[in-house]
Amino acid sequence: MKIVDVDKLSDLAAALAAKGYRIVAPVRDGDVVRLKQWKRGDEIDLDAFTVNSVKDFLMPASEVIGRYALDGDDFAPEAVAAEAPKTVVLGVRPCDAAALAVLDAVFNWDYADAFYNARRAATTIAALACRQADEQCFCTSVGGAPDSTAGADAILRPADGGKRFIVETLSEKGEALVAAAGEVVQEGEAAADAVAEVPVRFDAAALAARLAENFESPLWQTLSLACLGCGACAYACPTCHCFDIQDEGTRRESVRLRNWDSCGFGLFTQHAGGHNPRPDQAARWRQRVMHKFLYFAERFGRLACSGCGRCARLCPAHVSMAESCAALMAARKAAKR
Amino acid sequence: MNALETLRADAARLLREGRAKVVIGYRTRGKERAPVFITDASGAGSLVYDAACRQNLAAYLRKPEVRARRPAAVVASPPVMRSLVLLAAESQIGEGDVVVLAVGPPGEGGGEGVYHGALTLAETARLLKEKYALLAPRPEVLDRIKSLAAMSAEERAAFWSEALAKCTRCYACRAACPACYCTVCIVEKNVPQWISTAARPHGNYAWNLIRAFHAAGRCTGCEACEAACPQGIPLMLLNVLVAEEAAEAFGIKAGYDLDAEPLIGSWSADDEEDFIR
Amino acid sequence: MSGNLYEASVMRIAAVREETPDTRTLRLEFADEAARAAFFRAYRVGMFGLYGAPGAGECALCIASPPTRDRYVECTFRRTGRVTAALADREAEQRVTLRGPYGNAFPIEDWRGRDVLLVAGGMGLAPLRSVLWNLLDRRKEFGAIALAYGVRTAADLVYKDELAEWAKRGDVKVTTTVDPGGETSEWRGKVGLVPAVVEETVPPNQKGVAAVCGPLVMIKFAMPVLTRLGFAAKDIFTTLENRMKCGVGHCGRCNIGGVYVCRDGPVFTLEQLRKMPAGDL
Amino acid sequence: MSSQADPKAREQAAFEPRIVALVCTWCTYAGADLAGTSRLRYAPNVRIVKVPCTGRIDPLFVLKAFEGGADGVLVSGCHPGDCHYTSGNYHARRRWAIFRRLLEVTGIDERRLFFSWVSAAEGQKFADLVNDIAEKVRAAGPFERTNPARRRP
Repeated sequence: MKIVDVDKLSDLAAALAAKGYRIVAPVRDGDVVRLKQWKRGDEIDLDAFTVNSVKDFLMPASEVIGRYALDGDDFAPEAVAAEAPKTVVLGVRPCDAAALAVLDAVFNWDYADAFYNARRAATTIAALACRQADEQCFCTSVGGAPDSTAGADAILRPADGGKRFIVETLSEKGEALVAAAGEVVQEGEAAADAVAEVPVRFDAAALAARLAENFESPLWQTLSLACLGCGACAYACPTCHCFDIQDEGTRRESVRLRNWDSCGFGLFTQHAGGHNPRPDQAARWRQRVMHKFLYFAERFGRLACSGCGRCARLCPAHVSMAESCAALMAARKAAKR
Repeated sequence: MNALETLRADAARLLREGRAKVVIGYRTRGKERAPVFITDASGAGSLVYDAACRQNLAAYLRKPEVRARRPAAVVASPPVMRSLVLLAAESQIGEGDVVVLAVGPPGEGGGEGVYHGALTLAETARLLKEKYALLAPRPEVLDRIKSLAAMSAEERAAFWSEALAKCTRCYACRAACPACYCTVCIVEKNVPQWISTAARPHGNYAWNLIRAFHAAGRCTGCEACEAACPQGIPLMLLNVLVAEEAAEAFGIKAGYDLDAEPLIGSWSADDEEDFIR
Repeated sequence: MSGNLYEASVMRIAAVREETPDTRTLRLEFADEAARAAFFRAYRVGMFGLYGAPGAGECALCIASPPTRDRYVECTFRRTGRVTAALADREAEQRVTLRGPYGNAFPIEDWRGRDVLLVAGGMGLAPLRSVLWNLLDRRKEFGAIALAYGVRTAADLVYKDELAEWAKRGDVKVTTTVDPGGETSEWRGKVGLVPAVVEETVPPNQKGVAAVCGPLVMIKFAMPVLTRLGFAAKDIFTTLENRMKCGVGHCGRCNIGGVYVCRDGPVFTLEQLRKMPAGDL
Repeated sequence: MSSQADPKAREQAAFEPRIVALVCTWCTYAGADLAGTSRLRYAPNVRIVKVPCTGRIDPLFVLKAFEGGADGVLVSGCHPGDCHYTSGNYHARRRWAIFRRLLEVTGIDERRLFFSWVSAAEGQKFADLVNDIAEKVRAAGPFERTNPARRRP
């Protein structure tokens, strides 16, 4: 088997960088750990949960999708190409890797998004099986697992009590990656560590059925009372893909930008005429839950949630998707009795 | 009864007697302290208060769903009390809309904390002036501001370039802040679009600076925005900088006086002008 | 790899018509013949477009001209926000952009041989005008055609010349109405809300199809009237306009329940509408 | 290294500062007008934006100027007590006392940001002020492209 020592992570990154990969890895940044472009000297931290997901590198928070030279009211379109450097993302949690299938489906739903696809094609996902989970993790409730290989091109499995990783390739991209790593990845033997235990918080299939009949439930008011209506959950979410398109620039040049947006914001659905189909936070929270567990599943045959728990971890009001789902299930039981 | 038990008993009594339609407090969820909205006296036992309670619950008073449930009783530490006094001074809430379940800062009075009772806004303002007049920003924040001041302009620009590059424009800071109660925020106005909504440097800069400016003389130092920021941006550096200027140059400390005039929006003929030629 | 789906066609404004003080119709011609041909290969009546004024942005609007008039595209809009203001500020010979056509269409091929009732309110005439011209351009294929059109006040009428032209033709029955209080001394049409006027003027036992477009509240009140007049739920159509950005199902904001207005719509039958959660409309 | 070869030095030598002056119509604009009609010479680097009153100058205006690449910004209006609207300049004064701290801490300091009172009679003061500001901004150099306030293409 192929193994890499835990203290060789920086060497691994350096070896891949030397082969032309842009390296993205979890790096400590003040009080948080984030996936960011690795540079020599950055210490890779594979233990903490990153505040951002791999989404940031496939569908960035803001990107140019159009460009126009302006001259008074007149304009001349200019060609825009996606920036898609050959990239490897190291240490992607299985939940984040699994979430890529959601983005793949949306951005190729009959209309192919050239920007997303170019980056996706140029990106190799080197996943990391989880040895630890926290109380917000719920991948096992949505069909995932802490050692799932879904969406990954290669996976690192912690071994020998965290001293090294077993490297398993899962695709051609993964094989190319290991080949590029050269001697840092070696043949050897190691005993895989136990993977994290993530308790199942709810039954997703039962939840979908429950949601289908509870659009009008008063629970939405209760569950959304704490929600303050920001976009922290959606922006941290590896599957949330809603966006806004805005033009901005000077009198001479304008760029058309695709910016992240969130169904939690009141303006998200506000019509030009003043009507808002989702006038309160209850309607917005309902949309968020419904979209992830019912609407998306109906349309694309998979859940739009990978159970990473970032939404709950980062919510300023401690609203938890898993808690909401569990509450919806509990309410059904109560109603039956 | 200890402080927490008294707080719970008061919350239950307010609900029972109809003096509050909802009690907004904190509950335990694992290591976290999540907000809880209690409408039945039997639920008061879930209330907790400790150092892990970082959210400013006064922010909920702008939510239409919560406004519909007034009078609301709010568990409030001194910075939150200041937010409530600020909201009253700015006519966002009135006496009778809110019952203040006033708790001392975590750790005050030994391990179990101090509970000052269910207070009116006037009593809250009095308590703040009598007992918590000297609330100050954390020394670490003041130290970092000092070290920024010692840097060159280029170094300061570089510091904020890096810090603000992390902003994703999720507006968690705005959502967590009780003073951010505008129904339409300046960043949402697009004719003209003054502040770019894109998570790119100049828009992030304008957004964060203008938010700090709009909180000038209004920020009560609760740190909820910084705690809310998923990206760990040191927002309190900007807020404290402004608050210190407001205090030193104009003698204004937000959230102590129910009749306070706003810092921006009032003036005096003697205001400093040594920077004007 | 395919191209950038956000690349839009450049359109020349061939003509501008002031409908009301704040509503305009732009006639747009393709700068590129291949783009024109591709557009009209795809375009069926009911689909929408994303009209753009670079520097201000794009907005989703219906296509107010029919596929039978395949040299140009028309759009009618009220000056409301940043993009519509920028579009409204442009004059003939200046340029804008267009993406599309997107969405589904009215199944007018299935309407052949049947009577058609169009019910429009205010700006809602724009998509139905497109339908009406499409039917009139192929007049022999359809049964009796009627249009009931209501506006708040007489000053809010759009397509005034065309309303007169249709009234004169004799092969389409046109009824106009204004909300009570909206009439002027010269007003010759009805006075009353559109649903009431439809109930009063359309005979019962309808076997044809109806298409309704206008403010949500008008749609809501028109539906039971049409049902009472005998139209089947699968034969009552409407076209919805939710807030949209991308037009192709990616941006995620036009959902009503699990329905994507941009992909599953904008044209829906009453039968489909009934299955949507009312609280999301 | 000769100054010819050093691109930074070359840029500095060719550098003509762009300064945005946000002025009130009643005092400073009239003062600038007087400077002009009096044929006083002053640096041509200033672009004047006239507003009804300094009280109308939102900090966003200043950010917009820097965003667009201004190398310096001047805010100027009526002397205290002279405001056409009684108190607009008093409101402005307080606003700037606070906002300049935020600009300062983010790297835009008194080398690029200026405040003044110039009355309708002070044509000479306006000319001298602009000349002085132009020199200061020239010394500060081009507004750094890396500054977070500045729009990137």
